[in-house]
Amino acid sequence: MRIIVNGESHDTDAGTVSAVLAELGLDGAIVATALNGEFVPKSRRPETVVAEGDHLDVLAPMQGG
Amino acid sequence: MRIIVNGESHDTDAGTVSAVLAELGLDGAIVATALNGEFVPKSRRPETVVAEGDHLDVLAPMQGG
Amino acid sequence: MRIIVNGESHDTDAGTVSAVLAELGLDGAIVATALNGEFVPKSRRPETVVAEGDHLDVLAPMQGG
Amino acid sequence: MRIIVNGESHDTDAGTVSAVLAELGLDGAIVATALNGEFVPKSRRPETVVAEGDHLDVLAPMQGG
Amino acid sequence: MVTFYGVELGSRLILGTARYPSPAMLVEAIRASGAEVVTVSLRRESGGERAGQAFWSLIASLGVRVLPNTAGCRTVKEAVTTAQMAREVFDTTWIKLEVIGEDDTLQPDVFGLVDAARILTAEGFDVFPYTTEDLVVADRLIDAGCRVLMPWGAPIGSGKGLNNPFGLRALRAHFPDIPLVVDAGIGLPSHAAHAMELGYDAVLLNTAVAEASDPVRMAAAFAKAVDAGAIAYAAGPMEPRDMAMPSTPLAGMAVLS
Amino acid sequence: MVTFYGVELGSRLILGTARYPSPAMLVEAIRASGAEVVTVSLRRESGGERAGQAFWSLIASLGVRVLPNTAGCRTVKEAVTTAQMAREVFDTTWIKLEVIGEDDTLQPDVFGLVDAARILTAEGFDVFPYTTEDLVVADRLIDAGCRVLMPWGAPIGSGKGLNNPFGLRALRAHFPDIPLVVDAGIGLPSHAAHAMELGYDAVLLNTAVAEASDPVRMAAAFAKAVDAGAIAYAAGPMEPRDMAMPSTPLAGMAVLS
Amino acid sequence: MVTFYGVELGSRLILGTARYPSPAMLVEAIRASGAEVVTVSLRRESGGERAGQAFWSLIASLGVRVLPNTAGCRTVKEAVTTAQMAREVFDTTWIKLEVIGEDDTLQPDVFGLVDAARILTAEGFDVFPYTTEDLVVADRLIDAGCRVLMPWGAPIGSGKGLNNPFGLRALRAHFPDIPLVVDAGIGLPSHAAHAMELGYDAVLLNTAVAEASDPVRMAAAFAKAVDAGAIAYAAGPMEPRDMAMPSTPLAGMAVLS
Amino acid sequence: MVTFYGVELGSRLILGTARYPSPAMLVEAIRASGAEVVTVSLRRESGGERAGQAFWSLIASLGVRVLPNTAGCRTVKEAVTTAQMAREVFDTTWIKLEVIGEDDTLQPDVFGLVDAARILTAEGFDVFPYTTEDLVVADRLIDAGCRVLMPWGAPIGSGKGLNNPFGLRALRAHFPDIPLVVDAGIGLPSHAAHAMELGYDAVLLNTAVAEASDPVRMAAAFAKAVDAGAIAYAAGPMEPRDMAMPSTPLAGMAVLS
Repeated sequence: MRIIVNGESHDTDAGTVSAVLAELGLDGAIVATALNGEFVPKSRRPETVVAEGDHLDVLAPMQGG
Repeated sequence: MRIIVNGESHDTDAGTVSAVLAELGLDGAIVATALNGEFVPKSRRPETVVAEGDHLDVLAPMQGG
Repeated sequence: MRIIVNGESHDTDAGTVSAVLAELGLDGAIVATALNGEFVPKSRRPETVVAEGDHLDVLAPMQGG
Repeated sequence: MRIIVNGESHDTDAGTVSAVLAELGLDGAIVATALNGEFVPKSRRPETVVAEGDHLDVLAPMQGG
Repeated sequence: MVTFYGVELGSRLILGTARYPSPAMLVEAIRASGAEVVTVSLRRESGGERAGQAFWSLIASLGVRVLPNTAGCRTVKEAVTTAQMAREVFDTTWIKLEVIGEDDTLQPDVFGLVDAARILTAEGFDVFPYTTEDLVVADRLIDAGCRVLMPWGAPIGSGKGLNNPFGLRALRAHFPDIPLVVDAGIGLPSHAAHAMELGYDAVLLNTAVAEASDPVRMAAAFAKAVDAGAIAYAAGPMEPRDMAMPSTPLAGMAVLS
Repeated sequence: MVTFYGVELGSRLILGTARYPSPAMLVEAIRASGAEVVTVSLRRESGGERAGQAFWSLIASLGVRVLPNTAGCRTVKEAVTTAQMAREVFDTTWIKLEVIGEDDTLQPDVFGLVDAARILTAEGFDVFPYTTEDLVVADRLIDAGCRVLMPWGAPIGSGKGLNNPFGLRALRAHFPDIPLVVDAGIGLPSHAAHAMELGYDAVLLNTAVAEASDPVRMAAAFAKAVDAGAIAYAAGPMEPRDMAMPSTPLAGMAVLS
Repeated sequence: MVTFYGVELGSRLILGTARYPSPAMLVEAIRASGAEVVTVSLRRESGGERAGQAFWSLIASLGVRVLPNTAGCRTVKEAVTTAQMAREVFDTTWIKLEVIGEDDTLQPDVFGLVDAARILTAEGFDVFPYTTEDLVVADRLIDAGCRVLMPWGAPIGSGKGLNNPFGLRALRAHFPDIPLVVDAGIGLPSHAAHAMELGYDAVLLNTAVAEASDPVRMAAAFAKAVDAGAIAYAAGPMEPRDMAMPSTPLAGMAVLS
Repeated sequence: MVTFYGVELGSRLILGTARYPSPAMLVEAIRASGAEVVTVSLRRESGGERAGQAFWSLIASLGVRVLPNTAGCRTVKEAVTTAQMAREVFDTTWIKLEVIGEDDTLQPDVFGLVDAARILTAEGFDVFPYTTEDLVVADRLIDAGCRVLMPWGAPIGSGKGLNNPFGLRALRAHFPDIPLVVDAGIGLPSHAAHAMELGYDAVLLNTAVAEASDPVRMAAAFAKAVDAGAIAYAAGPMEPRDMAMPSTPLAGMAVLS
């Protein structure tokens, strides 16, 4: 199915946020996730289902003022 | 009965806002009235009943910045 | 002979400041004169002799701040 | 005779700046001297004669901004 | 010429009516100021004094437009009720909306201000909000229906002038089409001229005139200063230069030494 | 009303005549400014152009008093000779004495200035020295016979306004009886009003008017600003307050909530 | 010593981590600043670059406390979700809350700010709100549970310093017991010292260090300036005087002329 | 590192020794300031008190260099004689040359200053003239042999800071190679930092430290502020911007709403 990851279209067979992260090679990474604008805590990523057209944001630490 | 007019206790037999103004000698005056914090338009003064303990404010034009 | 008028070399047969002004077509003009840095009043122009190499300044009114 | 030391009248038998300093108990002190407004270097105090009515200033280090 | 809620005015000075040495002085000052709009207020009237009646007949005789205020109101409800009463008494939809949030600086409560502005515009008032230079608050007030904004220059009655020219300049830049009035804090004509040079449409002041040694002459001074600033803004001021430039051309200078 | 060397003037604005887009614009600007005194200069005249003759007939037609300057002079001798020539050409004992000490800021050479002032007053000139806010220099100039002082606000043509209000205020305080004119650096009407609010007697400017997009309107703006500041100074401004004071009395406020 | 939400800090300088020429320069600048708290942000991570991972290991190695921001958020929801994500990633309850209301000046949206602050404090966050000098907004933020306030000095990245010292002073006077941090707009050490002399508890800056020609030395300069201002405030500065006083006693002066 | 007449100094702060609550406090303040040069004076000594002897042994014990002043002198002769006496007593060719021209503002008499400077340099003194920001006076002082200039920031003891930053900046720009010291008027560390950020080489102050509630801590504050400003000047500050720039890059921002 097609979802939007960090604003870009992404083809995936993964069913959960955790699985998508794994696909992205970010499973080990220090990141935070939000699905359709709602924060998804790390603990809930395995059980959080991703559906067609969902927007997933994967954010990591960055410089800031 | 006792009502509060412009913050001061006032004994009255008047039953309406109009009647109270007359008592105060302000019936002809250019004033605006509020009963218990609600504006009472001139047109509605005759029918607006004043009850024991009501707060009546009678305001007139004044210098302002 | 050669003199310097307003910073520029000038050939003249005139012997006085008045005569030089006449040559320049400025005899009637509203100007003030200085010879070698000294003010020459209008009244003294006829008797003020101009010599080879002298510097004559002829100034007129101008915009100023 | 009478001289003025630091603005105040002073009776003295001393004939030189050095002698006056000694009288004042300032011979050992770190001071500079001026007689009638002229600086008198330390080396010249013994030979510098004080006369009736002279003004002697004896200055020492002080706080300054 | 400035336009507030469809009303064209020749004078860009709005004058307050409080704190004058005498009613006569007030009248003279208003005349000297050339103001076409003066601010007024509402206060409790007692049958005995009837001070308000006397004041009102005085103002009514001047043929100026009045802008009633809600001075001293600290809540939305107070401000709204005061505005409703003012509309009846002064027979105008114009209201200078003050919702005071802090007693020392008398600064606006921008939260209450926006709420009250929304209610009053819905009731058909033409709201002149006394606000800060905050751009976001300005946006909210315009959303609420305000078509004039009156940011403060400095605290009411302080006479300090323009405490934040940068903020006032940014407000002007972001709202080129909304009439902007510097309200409060102005102490000297040069402050008023400065506000107008920033591109403001008008100035509202009271204490600087009323508490001058000679209020009438001071009113005249402010009238001139406001004109001066407005004309200068329209006339396109020179750009300041950091290094000096001779104002007298040096070409053709004599060499006299 | 200000008096320079016994001459009473109604206008407190002295206007320069340089740098205008056209002679016509210059004439209109002078008229709009209400100035009764304009500054002029002397430059080399060529028989061909005779530019000076044309300029002079223009100015002569306006019926204003002229204040010739010694602009660009860098030595006492240059300044003195220029003043002598100016007196003859313009038939006035008035001279705006400039002895420039530095090319970028065009600041006065206060040493040369005092020497030239002494020579010229001895020769019967009425000297208007372009000086700094230095109190000691002011003293020397007065000793030299100057009865007007013209401290700069900022470098000539910079339009920066008053770079040192403290110094200008101190100068006013120390010489209460000498006419003081802020000369140079003024860019906006609010600067001119500020100078007058400090108690100055007049303002001299040129570039701020001549280089405005619309010099004529800007001249009118400055006329109003100078009046405004002068009237305000006479009218006794309020004292600024650090903490706010309500301009609307709170006594008798309604309690509506 | 300043305390934010129960955490005592020796340094009163909070440093941003953005816009440095290189990561190495960033690390050196943080060390030179002596900052014990640095601000960080969250951005989208791609599997390829993993830029965030590298940055984070860099910061983690420094042993400084991080203050994550919600920079660029324009709505309450964005800010709240970003804060929630930041808490998980950075493992801290501290959040620098930015709700931007205007793109050019990047000024706070004080309405969204208060709402977001209320939500986040309810969720257990320690909120550091980026706000204005508005006293009423400050009241609302404190009601919402904020125990630190961070008013701007000037627009983010402008380097203009303190645009409204009067407002900042009033804020300090009205909230003597709340830690106050000037956040944004500071361009020079003298600006930072000035903020501290006003009685502020700390200063947060980024661009002034990151965009200096030599960020590391500039970081050291700000460290000293912040200390200087804080010490001066505690040491009780002299009162400025309008007229001069001799600093050298004149008693006992010689008379040598 | 700054060099005055061939003497390299690590500290850019010169401290006055007058007006301290006690000699002990003076000693501590000097130590806390890190100053390597302190100013001293000469006054009449009486055989009884011998106050000067005590003071001198105190200073001598600190191992700092002294800069004697001619404070209070109003004529060239007074200043020259005082300088001659100071050279003998303090055994130094350094002299802070003050020729005071006006009693209230204690401003320099620039005429007497230049004359005295010429005489003293001819006698082998290293003159540190207390002057104004006047560029032409600066030129004359350099012609007279001065290799350091000390323009005032504001009147001595006023604590007003820098009354004319434009003038001080121009002085720096025109004399890039002469050590410049802001002497007098500084009241707060931010003033001192500002002076150094303008590119000045050092700051001389007294009252701001001596009359602080805690002179010793204030001395430490100024030491840091002077360093901060000097380092910042060398580190190349950012250019201030009129419009705001985000300090956090927006690229890669999440869209969470």
